[in-house]
Amino acid sequence: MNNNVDMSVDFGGLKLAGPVFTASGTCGYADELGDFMDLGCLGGFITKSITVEPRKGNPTPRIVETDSGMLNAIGLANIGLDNFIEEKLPILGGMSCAVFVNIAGKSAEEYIEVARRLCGFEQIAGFELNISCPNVKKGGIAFGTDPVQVAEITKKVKKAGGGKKLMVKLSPNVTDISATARAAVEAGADALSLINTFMAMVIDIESGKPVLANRTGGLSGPAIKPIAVYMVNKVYNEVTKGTGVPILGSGGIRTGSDAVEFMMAGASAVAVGTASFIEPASCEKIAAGIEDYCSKKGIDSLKKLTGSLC
Amino acid sequence: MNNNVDMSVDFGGLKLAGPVFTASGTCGYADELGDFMDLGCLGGFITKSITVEPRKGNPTPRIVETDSGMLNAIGLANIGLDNFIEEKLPILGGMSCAVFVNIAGKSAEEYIEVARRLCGFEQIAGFELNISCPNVKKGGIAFGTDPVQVAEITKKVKKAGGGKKLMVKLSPNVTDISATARAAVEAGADALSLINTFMAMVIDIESGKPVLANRTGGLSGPAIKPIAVYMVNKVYNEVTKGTGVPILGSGGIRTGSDAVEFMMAGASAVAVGTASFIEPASCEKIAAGIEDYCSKKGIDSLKKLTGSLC
Amino acid sequence: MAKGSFTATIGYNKRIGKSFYKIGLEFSGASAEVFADVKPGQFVEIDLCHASLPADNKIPGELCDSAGRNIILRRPFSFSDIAVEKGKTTVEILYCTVGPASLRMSNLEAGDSVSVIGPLGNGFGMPEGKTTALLVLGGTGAGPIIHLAKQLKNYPQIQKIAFVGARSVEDLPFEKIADCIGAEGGDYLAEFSGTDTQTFVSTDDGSVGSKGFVTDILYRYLKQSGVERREIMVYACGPEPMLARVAQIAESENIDCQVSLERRMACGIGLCQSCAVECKAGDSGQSIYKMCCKDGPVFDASEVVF
Amino acid sequence: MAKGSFTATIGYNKRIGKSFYKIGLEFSGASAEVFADVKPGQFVEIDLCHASLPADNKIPGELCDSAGRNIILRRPFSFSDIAVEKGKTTVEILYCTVGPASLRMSNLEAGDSVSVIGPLGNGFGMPEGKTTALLVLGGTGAGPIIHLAKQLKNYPQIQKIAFVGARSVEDLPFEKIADCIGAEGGDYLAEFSGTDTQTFVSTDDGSVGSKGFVTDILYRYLKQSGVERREIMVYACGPEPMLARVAQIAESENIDCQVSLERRMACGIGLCQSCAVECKAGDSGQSIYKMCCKDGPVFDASEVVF
Ligand SMILES: Cc1cc2nc3c(=O)[nH]c(=O)nc-3n(C[C@H](O)[C@H](O)[C@H](O)COP(=O)(O)OP(=O)(O)OC[C@H]3O[C@@H](n4cnc5c(N)ncnc54)[C@H](O)[C@@H]3O)c2cc1C
Ligand SMILES: Cc1cc2nc3c(=O)[nH]c(=O)nc-3n(C[C@H](O)[C@H](O)[C@H](O)COP(=O)(O)OP(=O)(O)OC[C@H]3O[C@@H](n4cnc5c(N)ncnc54)[C@H](O)[C@@H]3O)c2cc1C
Ligand SMILES: Cc1cc2nc3c(=O)[nH]c(=O)nc-3n(C[C@H](O)[C@H](O)[C@H](O)COP(=O)(O)O)c2cc1C
Ligand SMILES: Cc1cc2nc3c(=O)[nH]c(=O)nc-3n(C[C@H](O)[C@H](O)[C@H](O)COP(=O)(O)O)c2cc1C
Ligand code: FES
Ligand code: FES
Repeated sequence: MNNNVDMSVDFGGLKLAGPVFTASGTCGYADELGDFMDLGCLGGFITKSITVEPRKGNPTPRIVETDSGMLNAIGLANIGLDNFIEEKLPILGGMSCAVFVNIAGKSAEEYIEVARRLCGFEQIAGFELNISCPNVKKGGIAFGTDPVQVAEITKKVKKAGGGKKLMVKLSPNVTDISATARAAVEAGADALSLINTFMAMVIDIESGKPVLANRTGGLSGPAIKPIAVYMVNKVYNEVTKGTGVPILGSGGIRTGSDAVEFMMAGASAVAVGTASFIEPASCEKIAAGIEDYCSKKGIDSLKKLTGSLC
Repeated sequence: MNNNVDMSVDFGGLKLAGPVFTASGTCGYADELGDFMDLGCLGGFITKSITVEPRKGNPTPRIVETDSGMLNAIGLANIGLDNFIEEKLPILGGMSCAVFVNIAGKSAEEYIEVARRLCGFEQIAGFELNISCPNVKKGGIAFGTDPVQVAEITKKVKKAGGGKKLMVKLSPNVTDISATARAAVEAGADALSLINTFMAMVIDIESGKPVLANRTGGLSGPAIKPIAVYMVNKVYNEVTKGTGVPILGSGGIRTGSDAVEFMMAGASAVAVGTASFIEPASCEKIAAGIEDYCSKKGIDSLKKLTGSLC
Repeated sequence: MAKGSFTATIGYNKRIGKSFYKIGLEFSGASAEVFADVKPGQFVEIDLCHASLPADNKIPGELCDSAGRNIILRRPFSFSDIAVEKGKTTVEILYCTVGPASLRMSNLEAGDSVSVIGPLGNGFGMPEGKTTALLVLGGTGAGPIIHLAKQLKNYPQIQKIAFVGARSVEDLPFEKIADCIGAEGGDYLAEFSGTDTQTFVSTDDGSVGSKGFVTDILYRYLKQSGVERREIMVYACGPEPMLARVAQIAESENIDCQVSLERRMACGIGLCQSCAVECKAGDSGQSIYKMCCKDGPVFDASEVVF
Repeated sequence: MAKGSFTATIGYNKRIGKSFYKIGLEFSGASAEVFADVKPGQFVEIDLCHASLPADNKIPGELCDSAGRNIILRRPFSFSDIAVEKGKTTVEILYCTVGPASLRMSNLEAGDSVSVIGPLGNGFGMPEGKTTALLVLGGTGAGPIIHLAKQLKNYPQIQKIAFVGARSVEDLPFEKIADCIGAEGGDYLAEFSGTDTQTFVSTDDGSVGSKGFVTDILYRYLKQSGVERREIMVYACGPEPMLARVAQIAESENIDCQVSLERRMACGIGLCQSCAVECKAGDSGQSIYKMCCKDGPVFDASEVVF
């Protein structure tokens, strides 16, 4: 550890101990990761998407690997709001970092219900609004591609969520991500999270069928990184710069250098998903990498890194 | 060669000797490839984008490699219409496959001008309309994301192009690629070509600047393949199936198996770009791979492969 | 026995058939202890992303296209044997080259090192209170079953019989086969020698052993066997259709049965929920998904929805 | 000498400094003939995508993050030497580990094979009609210049002087340096011995040779030299700022000068237009882009816009 770099992040008014988050749906409930790294390295932890009712998720196969990436169609499998409150909230209470609960649903009402029921719990710092999941038939991505709907649902959940921070997770499957970003910010989002996965498909040519039982899935991993960096930079320049609304950047981050790229492009913090599957200590290594970089470059605070791209 | 597979393709009324095209901007003027393979393996050859005036293209660096992909920002460098007619058309006349001239421009008038001037040449089978190039400031991608503009330019160029086949190349940087596909088909496109590259960026964290002189570039290569397969399948199901309008599928095709995936998804033929850089004989190997696959599976005609996904 | 992320050194890596190999992973220091008491059916996740591909002319034609895929995920492999010395534990994996990762694995040489996460999963339960253990295996399902057979030497009073199936003789992942098959009282397979296990072999094409499915010889055996059903434990590992049939036989005969399942796994440690196994939710007629990597890979056959 | 796609066998691959290596690529059969008469400055495109990375602990810290990138493109490398035997041609490449491909290259072993496209590019023009050849090199620019020095043995009547620059002594890509530097009449570098080439070394930090830029010693040499300017040919290879300064000196002194340029190349054979070099379009004051891979990599210094 280098003591000369201030690794804390002001995340839309929330003080984080560090810039690295676990990405939704990729880190269980943190307990599994404890065997591989010190969870104290995390700035934030984002849960798997929670819906009002428990969801079994999609049949198997749910994943398939592609060149430098993977498709997933888990289908928002989760234990449902009641079980979450009973079984998982207590575990999350023990975490030292900011906990965000990722919310998904089939209708605006469902999103609101989850936010309303959870807003009283202290151990929750905020919500991440998943309006960009490509793996559910109804809802999900439909909300995420239309700026009008993005604004509407953001407003409603913000209101239902009491004083909790609201982060809106944007879909990259759009013509202009600045349009949905702007809609969310103007509707009161405290932070933006980008990007979610790309709609994609892999075909098994032996059987002539899609590999995934769900037919399509969301592409994540290093393959999408350059598109994600571009989108973060675009939204930073066109929407958030100067507003104080932070961006949580994600999409293929595997190393400290990758994270620095996202921060230069405009992210205040980064989320790590697929990389944790390959190396369960990724978050810790990435945090250390960012610190190393700053220390070598004489950057004493992460604020100076965000948006520093010339 | 297996004589039991009919490798010819009915491509919107054009009879092709095989299903493999070179993708625009990735195979020079074919002469370079002749050192590495028998050009007779090609079903079609697509030229680099041609504009009315010569274009120098972007400053260097113009490319950067990413995980399983690459970004390019060549900037439509080309010798211009006059020089093309004088120097390159004679070479292309010697080719046995169908030659498509890829057209780009800053305004509808420029596209029309190129089509008008070239429509009299016998050695040209058709045009590929590049309304999806992410590397030019004006025009290009702007035309490609708005269905109304897509329809308009398709109509105009179709009219200007005499009897030549018109293939419209779609941008993947859209919320719903079926919308632009439908616009092109309804406006009279004889074929669709998808996909072009994704807007993307790579940052050099040592210098804090984008690697590419143009800042952003288009992502191609195996990294994008699963998104491309998804988009081809979507357009096939939602737009072209039953219309007789063929799809030229591309995006990360490297092997015969990749090509079969695209054809099952709905492509009648495939274009090979980035793979030719790695292996200049890619087109030949891919064509042989498709034939092998068909022969093993007892598929006697490529028509049966197109859209055969269960 | 806490799981973790470790570096293993390749002790050996030898080809034992058309596309089968045995690789020895050596662990020393703290990891030697961690791996000293792995159970049959448990597995490791190996990072093969930065290993080299075999030379083009050594890649089987049907794998050429997929071989070049740039992989990013680890791969799960279970054990076929274990040797514990002082300060050093060697686990053996029996594997088959089927794609980019296993091809890279086949190109590793003694002395190379790989990153390994493990030991993972639950492993087979021991046949406590049983008199007979029936081992059913197909293809690369051989690994964990061979490991199990070796472990069952600790139960000398139990009768052990292995039923080994494959499409054809060359799909049998054993070092010595053809010349010793068909001896009195069953077939002989080197891997089961010394484990006091009788073996019966079947191949779909009859190229060795009896012709037909391995589940057919299991079924015939049970039909003529007088052993009390509740004294038998069936262990099975292999292709899912084979496991489904074994589970069906076990259910109809009222025999306890454990099956080891495979799923595409992104993480192997419970992070991603990619390895869903559909299981019966009590007697409700409904089903839930359990995770193959954490709740399995060994499941009680009666709980799995095949 | 038609270019093509060939398989080369690694003859040797040895480390010669902090991060420099020399690798020998052996060609036999038809390819031996193709490569028998390569010119200094020409290059090959090597496919290193499926070679293995060195073990983690052998990767320099600053390359750890980029090392894991899944590469898909070939890499261009020029030659530092060539040896022609009957039926076998060995070309040598002097290279530096700077990223994922060169790290993989450093892990190749004798007997491994790689796919190679070449020979590519134009190469240096010979100093016909000259009396003096000045060779200027920085960093890995050493390779083609060493190759050139060896070729210039065919011009015994010409005086050859090499100016060698680097940031520091450990950035000099030579096998024997420190103990022999500073001998009478210039510095001694093993690679230039036997080529009848006098050498002068400079380092930015003065750790060996004279302190300063290599272009300073070139400039000083020219200032005190009485050789007719039109009898001199300057050859330069190295970092672009060094080449720009060399070009400037050559222009101001009215000396013929050839520079070998590097660009990021996707194909190396003229397909992609990625390797643009800005060149003067006659005297119009305008510029055009030439392609480094086809029109170069060696350019007349006077035509390049630096
Ligand atoms: C718990 C567990 C234990 C295993 N133990 C062994 C073992 O001891 N020996 C052995 O040879 N293999 C074992 N496997 C299978 C092994 O993990 C795969 O063969 C390997 O991942 C293939 O990787 P690849 O890149 O070579 O091929 P890929 O290209 O990944 O796969 C090749 C083919 O196999 C299929 N496939 C890949 N992974 C799986 C999977 N997990 N389940 C079902 N189908 C799959 C794919 O559909 C594809 O057609 C085990 C799998 C699991 C889940
Ligand atoms: C004609 C030609 C001949 C060459 N000959 C040699 C040689 O003899 N020996 C040798 O060591 N190297 C040579 N190079 C450079 C060599 O190609 C690169 O070092 C190699 O591609 C690096 O690959 P990598 O994956 O290890 O690193 P990368 O990650 O690809 O690159 C590492 C760093 O080098 C920079 N870089 C990469 N390629 C280039 C390039 N072409 N031009 C400028 N900067 C680049 C990148 O910006 C990056 O910062 C030559 C290049 C060319 C164009
Ligand atoms: C297996 C898997 C499950 C995921 N589940 C969710 C989810 O439940 N909710 C959500 O908002 N995003 C989910 N995501 C998306 C990730 O949070 C992340 O946005 C995306 O994977 C890009 O980051 P990466 O490339 O680092 O993985 C999931 C991703 C993966 C790979
Ligand atoms: C270096 C390069 C140059 C390209 N130039 C053009 C072009 O001039 N016009 C065009 O329509 N597409 C151009 N493309 C896009 C390709 O034709 C193709 O659509 C895309 O690269 C996806 O296919 P691939 O992954 O097989 O490369 C270019 C792509 C590359 C990599
Ligand atoms: S493989 Fe990730 S949860 Fe089982
Ligand atoms: S590298 Fe492709 S044209 Fe030069």
